[in-house]
Amino acid sequence: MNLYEFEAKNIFAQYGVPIPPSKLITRPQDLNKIFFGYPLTLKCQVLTGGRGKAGGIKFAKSLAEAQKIAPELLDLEIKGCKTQSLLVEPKLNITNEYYLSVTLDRELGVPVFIATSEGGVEVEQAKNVVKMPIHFPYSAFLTRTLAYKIGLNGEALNKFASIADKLYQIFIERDLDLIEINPLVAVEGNELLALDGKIVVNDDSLMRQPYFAGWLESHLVDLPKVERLAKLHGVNLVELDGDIGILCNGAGLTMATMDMVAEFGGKPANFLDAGGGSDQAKTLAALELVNKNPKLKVILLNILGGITACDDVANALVEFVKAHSNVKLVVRLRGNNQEKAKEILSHYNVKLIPDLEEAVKTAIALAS
Amino acid sequence: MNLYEFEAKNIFAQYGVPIPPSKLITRPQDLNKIFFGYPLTLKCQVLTGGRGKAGGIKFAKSLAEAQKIAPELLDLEIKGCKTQSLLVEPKLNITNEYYLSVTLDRELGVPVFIATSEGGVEVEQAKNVVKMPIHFPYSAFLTRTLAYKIGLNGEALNKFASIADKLYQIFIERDLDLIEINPLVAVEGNELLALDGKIVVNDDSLMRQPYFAGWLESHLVDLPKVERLAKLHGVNLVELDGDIGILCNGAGLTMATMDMVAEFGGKPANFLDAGGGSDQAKTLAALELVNKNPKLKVILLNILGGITACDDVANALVEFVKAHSNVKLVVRLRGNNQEKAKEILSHYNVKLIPDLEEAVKTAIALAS
Amino acid sequence: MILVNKDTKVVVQGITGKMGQTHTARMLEYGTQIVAGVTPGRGGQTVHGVPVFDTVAQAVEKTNANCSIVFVPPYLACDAGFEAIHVGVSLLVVITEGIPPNDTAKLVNYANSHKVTFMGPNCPGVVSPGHSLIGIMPGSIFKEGKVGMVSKSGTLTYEIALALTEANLGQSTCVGVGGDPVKGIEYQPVLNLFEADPHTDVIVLIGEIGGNAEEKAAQYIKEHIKKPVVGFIAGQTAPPGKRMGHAGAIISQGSGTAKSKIEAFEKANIRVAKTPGQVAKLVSELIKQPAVK
Amino acid sequence: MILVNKDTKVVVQGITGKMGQTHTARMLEYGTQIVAGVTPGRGGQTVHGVPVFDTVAQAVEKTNANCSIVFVPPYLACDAGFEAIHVGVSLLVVITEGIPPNDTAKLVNYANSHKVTFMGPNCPGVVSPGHSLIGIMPGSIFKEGKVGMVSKSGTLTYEIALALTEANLGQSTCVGVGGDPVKGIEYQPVLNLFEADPHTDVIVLIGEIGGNAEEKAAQYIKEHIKKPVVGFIAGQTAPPGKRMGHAGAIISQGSGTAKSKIEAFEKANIRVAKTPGQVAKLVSELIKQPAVK
Repeated sequence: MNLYEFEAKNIFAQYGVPIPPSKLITRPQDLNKIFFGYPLTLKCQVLTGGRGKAGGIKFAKSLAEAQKIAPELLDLEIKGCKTQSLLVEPKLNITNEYYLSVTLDRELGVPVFIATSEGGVEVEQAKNVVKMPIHFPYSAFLTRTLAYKIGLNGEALNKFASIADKLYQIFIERDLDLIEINPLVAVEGNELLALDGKIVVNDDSLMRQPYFAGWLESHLVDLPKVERLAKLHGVNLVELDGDIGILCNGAGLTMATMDMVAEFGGKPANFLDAGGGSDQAKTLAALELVNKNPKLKVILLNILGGITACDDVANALVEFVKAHSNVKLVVRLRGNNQEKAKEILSHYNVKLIPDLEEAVKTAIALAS
Repeated sequence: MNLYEFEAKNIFAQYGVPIPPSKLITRPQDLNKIFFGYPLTLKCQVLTGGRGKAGGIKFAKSLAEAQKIAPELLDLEIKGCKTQSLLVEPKLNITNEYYLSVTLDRELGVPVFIATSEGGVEVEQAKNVVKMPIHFPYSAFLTRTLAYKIGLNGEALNKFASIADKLYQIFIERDLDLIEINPLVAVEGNELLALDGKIVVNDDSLMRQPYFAGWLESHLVDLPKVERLAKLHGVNLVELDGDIGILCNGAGLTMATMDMVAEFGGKPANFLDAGGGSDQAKTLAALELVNKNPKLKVILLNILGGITACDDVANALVEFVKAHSNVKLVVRLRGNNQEKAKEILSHYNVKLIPDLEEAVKTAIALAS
Repeated sequence: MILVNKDTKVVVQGITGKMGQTHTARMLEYGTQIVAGVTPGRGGQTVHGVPVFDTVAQAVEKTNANCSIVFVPPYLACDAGFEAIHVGVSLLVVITEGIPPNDTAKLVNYANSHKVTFMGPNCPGVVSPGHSLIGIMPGSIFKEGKVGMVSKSGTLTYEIALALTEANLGQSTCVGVGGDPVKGIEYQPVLNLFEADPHTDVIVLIGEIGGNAEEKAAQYIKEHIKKPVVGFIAGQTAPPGKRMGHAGAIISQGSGTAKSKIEAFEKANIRVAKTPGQVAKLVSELIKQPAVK
Repeated sequence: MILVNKDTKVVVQGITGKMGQTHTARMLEYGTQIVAGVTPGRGGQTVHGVPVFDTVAQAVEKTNANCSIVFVPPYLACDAGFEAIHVGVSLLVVITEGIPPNDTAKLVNYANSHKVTFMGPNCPGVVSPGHSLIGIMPGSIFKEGKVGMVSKSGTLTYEIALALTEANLGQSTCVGVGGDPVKGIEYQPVLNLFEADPHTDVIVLIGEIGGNAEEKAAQYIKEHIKKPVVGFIAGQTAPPGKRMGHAGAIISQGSGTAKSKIEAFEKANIRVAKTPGQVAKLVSELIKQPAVK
């Protein structure tokens, strides 16, 4: 779950990571109640990167100018994400910019600090990036070594290290995938401030993080509506451009089925992994989700039951067929209880094709 | 720092350790506002053990009886500790009693769980006590093994384990020396509740525990007044029965000096370890503390300067002598800057005896 | 045959849950030695005749179990794993999906420091067909034989194993390492075991988009594995930046693509199948040849 | 001579603080090789001519320091110790008093897992008279010689060392293990080092009330130490239940008394001195005899 900049900064503040003064507004007239002085920075609150390049950050020299800019920004849509609100901050006199983040490194299997003294750009494009694995048990000295390695000294070293230490605490305590400050800026007077903030909360951890309880639905705004619905149903759906709806269990088999559709000349309408152990209700919900796609011509259902019981799937299919008799279905159903499933479906007009390649080819034929 | 039962239970509640409903009262008329039903338990809130044996826990069958008992309990002094307030709870129907604590084991160098299925008695007198070291990294399964080892099974095992897990979290997060539930009781319906609670906060950790900020002074009520004053001054003072005031630097040397006084027939009035690196102000404060003892006949000051600078001590002595010209002083002062100290004291009537044995004997002679 | 055999004695953690009960029955039916179950507070019960204990320590003490399979819910799985490792099992298989990655990282660290083989999480387990099945794989699709399989994906493993079985190509052992980004055992140690296993003639390596484990495995195969390897990569049509089911299956910032993995396989002389069905064909070609590379 | 000698190269953590500066000057004056100091944010400065670095890693890289002495405040000391251990010093001496015991427990665990000798906390350090002093002991009271000393108490060590020196009995090495209840190095490893040290003829063991380290040391001496040992225990007149200065010096529930320790010493044929001054007399008797027991 991605957080908005202002939400990330609220968490920064709770942990003592210095942030600039700021105010969140949703209407231009709220600008009258901001007394930071001018120039001001106005920033679109959107759940996507590349906001600056897309014109989502503007400066205003006066209230009049701010009131002119604010409505434009509030209307701005960036990469399909609507602006929800604006974060207004004084424009700072920046003397230096840094990048700092903590994320879990999948290759090393441990969290890592990533830092560079070139902030404000995409870290992938920066040189002299320092990546420092955080082995267990953690101790704060690591953050000072990090600060030293990106070339800091004096009070800046201690301030940077202290911020890095706090980011790590947040990362662990809040179960994050990523916490990032880009840029972390040094301003006149040598203070360090998090000018922008990004937090990605680990989706699997949401249920044990009471702080984020109820946040998920309002933070899926960047997803297409059907993917959002799927996420709330606990199934993995990715929308694609084609016309053959794909519903499988297991990520690998779903991808492989998708790949086969393409290999034999068809176009997948979606990736839908109903997950292992899908019961009747979940399978039905998944069928309904696939069916929402207006381009859909046929649904290819490929279930190889490991945890999943084929009879549960068959029952879901029966319900679906009763409600949508016009939808073309190609079904391949094997594994646990496959005979029961066959029995159940024998009373309905659902064609079972046990061979995957044949099933894929049949679906393509039905779609064209 | 010892906490009162009600304070320990407040912390239990914050961490989800089940406690009985309770109300703290300081005046008998507050009983009118308690609606738990009768019988009630009334418990003196004192910072000492052995409360039950001393008559500090009473039961009342009615409001009238409670109102008769409350004033008596509020006047009760147990082992020199005045009752501060009463904790009032419903009297529970107890089906079983357990003991459970977490403390740091100095021999093993790690925290340990201590538990037994004989609660309510002093754990030192119980049989079948299970002591389980908590090695790093901790994981909660240990608490289930603990519960199993004291003979629990079924839901009781899980409930006990969950409480043990929470005690460990409190122990670590609050920097405790001891957290203890005695007794932990099973009641009708098989719930487990902490019927009594004891928490000792580690004194060296108080400054990093904002929760306890400002608590220290009000929690030293069980100490003699001079020891309390000493603790607030950061010096280690223990009052004794004799007439020779002892002021040294370093715990070992102070104890050895005390032992020598006894060995040669004198009686120490106190143990005062001014600590390493005592400066002039701290040494003067220490002298004033020793001088508060009404039985005092002579002060034996024995400083062997390691961190402590002898000239700082000498300057403190000068100030003290100016204010208390009648106090007999025997001074042994060696180590860093001892020549400077000699020089400073040469202008005053302070006798320096470089040999420890001679100094001790001189002090004894002056006291008799 | 690697990792598990007829002598492997298994304790099922979370045996009284729905998943635990179901798969205990299936594993017993397969012939796996399920000697104990653990559910705290349920000690003294039985599940399909298997005695249930309150702690793994008891279970191991009473039954000499040397392997644990974990079905407990995501937020309790890390602790369950710690318990099994602490008590001294030599193989830990974690089926549970949705464990927070910080927990997995802790568990990996703990398993490594205790020299325990930790498989998973979010994996289908391991089967040595005809001998022992420790996991949630449907036993009927496997057949004893000479093909060693290692895979990130459960259902794709079943698909390919089924194709092999139908082509009369049995399997020595099939290992599902799981699809999480942070995990216990990865391809390399399994490859080493297959290389040393006299019952394995051909290795099938099944990968998917995300991370660079396949690239690293390919490099390792090139340098250290003499037995022939057939590879398959799922996700050639996956769009970038989208998580494809598995937490680890995501192409981020251009890395972790199927293309990169297939190229790495080809450079390492690994035969790459285009469809699951083709894996069986390639294996059958290789198994007829003498096993040189 | 054990643990430290003329070749020991020391980095002072917290060198720019009051304690750090004062004792750096004294150690330099004594002839100790103080090669570097560390205070984060003060890199590039010097203290009494010693270069200051921001991190221990830098200090060790530039100066090959192999020992660290820690003067940083109590709540930062654990992290400072971790830093030194992580970087790979072989001896860590923590002078700081008032470190929370949970922090010390963590540090002990980390030092053990890295095979680092950790002395302290709340200790006076170690001196090999005439060679190297790493700590806060007043150098002038020591003299090179044949007596090895190990003690929980700083000032009591000075008192006894002074008596020895005045009796013309020099010391090989004096080790202050510190008075905290949880600590790094305890008596036993120091006794082993003295036993093996050709420069040590007699061992002086100074204990105090609290815990059972002296009883354990006595048992160990009885079984493994051939060199003669003189013991002293402080706190014979201490009342029970009161913390006597040191966090560890407390008689609780009847255990940790001076009586118990003295009896253990006597059982192990350790000569027990009644006053600090008597230690010198006993040592002088033993040192004249051939060193058999």
